Amino acid sequence: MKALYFAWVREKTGCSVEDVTLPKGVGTVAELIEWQMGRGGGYAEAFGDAKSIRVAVNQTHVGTAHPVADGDEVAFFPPVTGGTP
Amino acid sequence: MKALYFAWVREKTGCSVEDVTLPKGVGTVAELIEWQMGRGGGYAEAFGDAKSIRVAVNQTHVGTAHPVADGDEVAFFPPVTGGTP
Amino acid sequence: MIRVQLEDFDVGTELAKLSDGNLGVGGVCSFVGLVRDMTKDGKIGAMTLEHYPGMTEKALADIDAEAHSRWPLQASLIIHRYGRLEPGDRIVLVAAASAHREAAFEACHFLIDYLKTRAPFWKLEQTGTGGKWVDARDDDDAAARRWHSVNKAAE
Amino acid sequence: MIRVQLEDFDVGTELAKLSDGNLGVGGVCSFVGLVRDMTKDGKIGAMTLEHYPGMTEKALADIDAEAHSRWPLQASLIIHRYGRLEPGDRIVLVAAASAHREAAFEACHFLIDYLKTRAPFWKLEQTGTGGKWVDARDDDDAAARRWHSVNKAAE
Repeated sequence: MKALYFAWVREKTGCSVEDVTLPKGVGTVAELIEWQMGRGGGYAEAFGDAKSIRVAVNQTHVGTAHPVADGDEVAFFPPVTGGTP
Repeated sequence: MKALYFAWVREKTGCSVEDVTLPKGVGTVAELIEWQMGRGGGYAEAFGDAKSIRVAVNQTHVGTAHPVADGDEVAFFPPVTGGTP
Repeated sequence: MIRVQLEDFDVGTELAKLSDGNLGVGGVCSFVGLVRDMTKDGKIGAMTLEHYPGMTEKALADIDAEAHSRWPLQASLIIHRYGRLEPGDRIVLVAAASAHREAAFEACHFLIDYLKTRAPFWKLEQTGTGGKWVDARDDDDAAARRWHSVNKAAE
Repeated sequence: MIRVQLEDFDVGTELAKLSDGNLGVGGVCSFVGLVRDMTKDGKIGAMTLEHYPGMTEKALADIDAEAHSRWPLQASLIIHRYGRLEPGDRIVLVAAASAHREAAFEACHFLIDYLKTRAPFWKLEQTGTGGKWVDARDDDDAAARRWHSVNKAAE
């Protein structure tokens, strides 16, 4: 699985892109976030406030119940703030 | 009083601008329209359907009860159709 | 700012002027009206826009002032052409600049709706069978009326 | 049409393209978003817009397609910049062209509201005390949600 991080999630994890082998028992977005928190350090900090994290699987916004699998591109980021006032 | 005519009102009366001496007893827009109808010919035709005529006194839209006086600029025209679809 | 003119206008230049030197502008909403080649009565070749010089400028200035009294605008613009126009030609440009987009959208929409029922312009369409004065549309009156109950937009 | 780019864009040229060669277009509504020098947290010097290449294009294309499915549009446009921007710079241009003005206004408004909650862009503001990631606004969510109940505009 390919993991991408943007904005302050990227800054806290210190990583833009990485290859992640899905651990056993991780089959949904919620389980993946929980696993990220368990990695400690910047990851624990980035994923500590899970309500502020948005997730896209294969470039589509998804909810926390969405499945994840090897081969997916999973992106983690804050709520978007494009556009203009 | 200066009378101005626009669009199909102008075409029917055959006149763009004319000086009109207000006849005795004509003190409102409604009375002026009635007098215009009585002039016959193109005027009778233009003012025959009084509901389709809009009036501006001194360049401001007014209703038929509005007073008119010598020295006024009174314009007669159809409902406006500027702008765009 | 209001302008009534024969000539075409440059939309990019006009819109840029609305925010030039004003770093408080967050958004500019604009509407450009164009001559279509087809109306409900069929194909048209060209049209001529007659107007009432003097009253036109007064009516547009009043509409513009009304928009500023209702919404927190940094700038606004109405440009309306008159004379002979062909399909594809620009007729009118209205625009509103504000700190926030809601005010810009509402004010711009208001400008064009009010203009259509208040500004003294009349369209003569050249059809295959001669000229025809365009009738006013009831839904334009309805569009303008809806703003009577709108007081002031939330920012 | 959608575009994601570093460079500025020419609003007049882009809007003209929406109706060029299409004489059925009666109106083009557009919105230009600009960088302000002031936010609720104070004065800013510049900002950097980060985005998610690939997903951004996909999200904008989806929003654009949704607008076409809801309103009778002849053409539409979304251009969004990324990278470093200064106060007064253009950030985004959205536009919708239709035979009638109501559809153009509603679709244009929809495009910017949806873009703000769906397109993966993030703003980092440079303030006097360093960089600060801009928080999403609740009222942007509310603005996007209001379109959920809008089915299809009257022409």
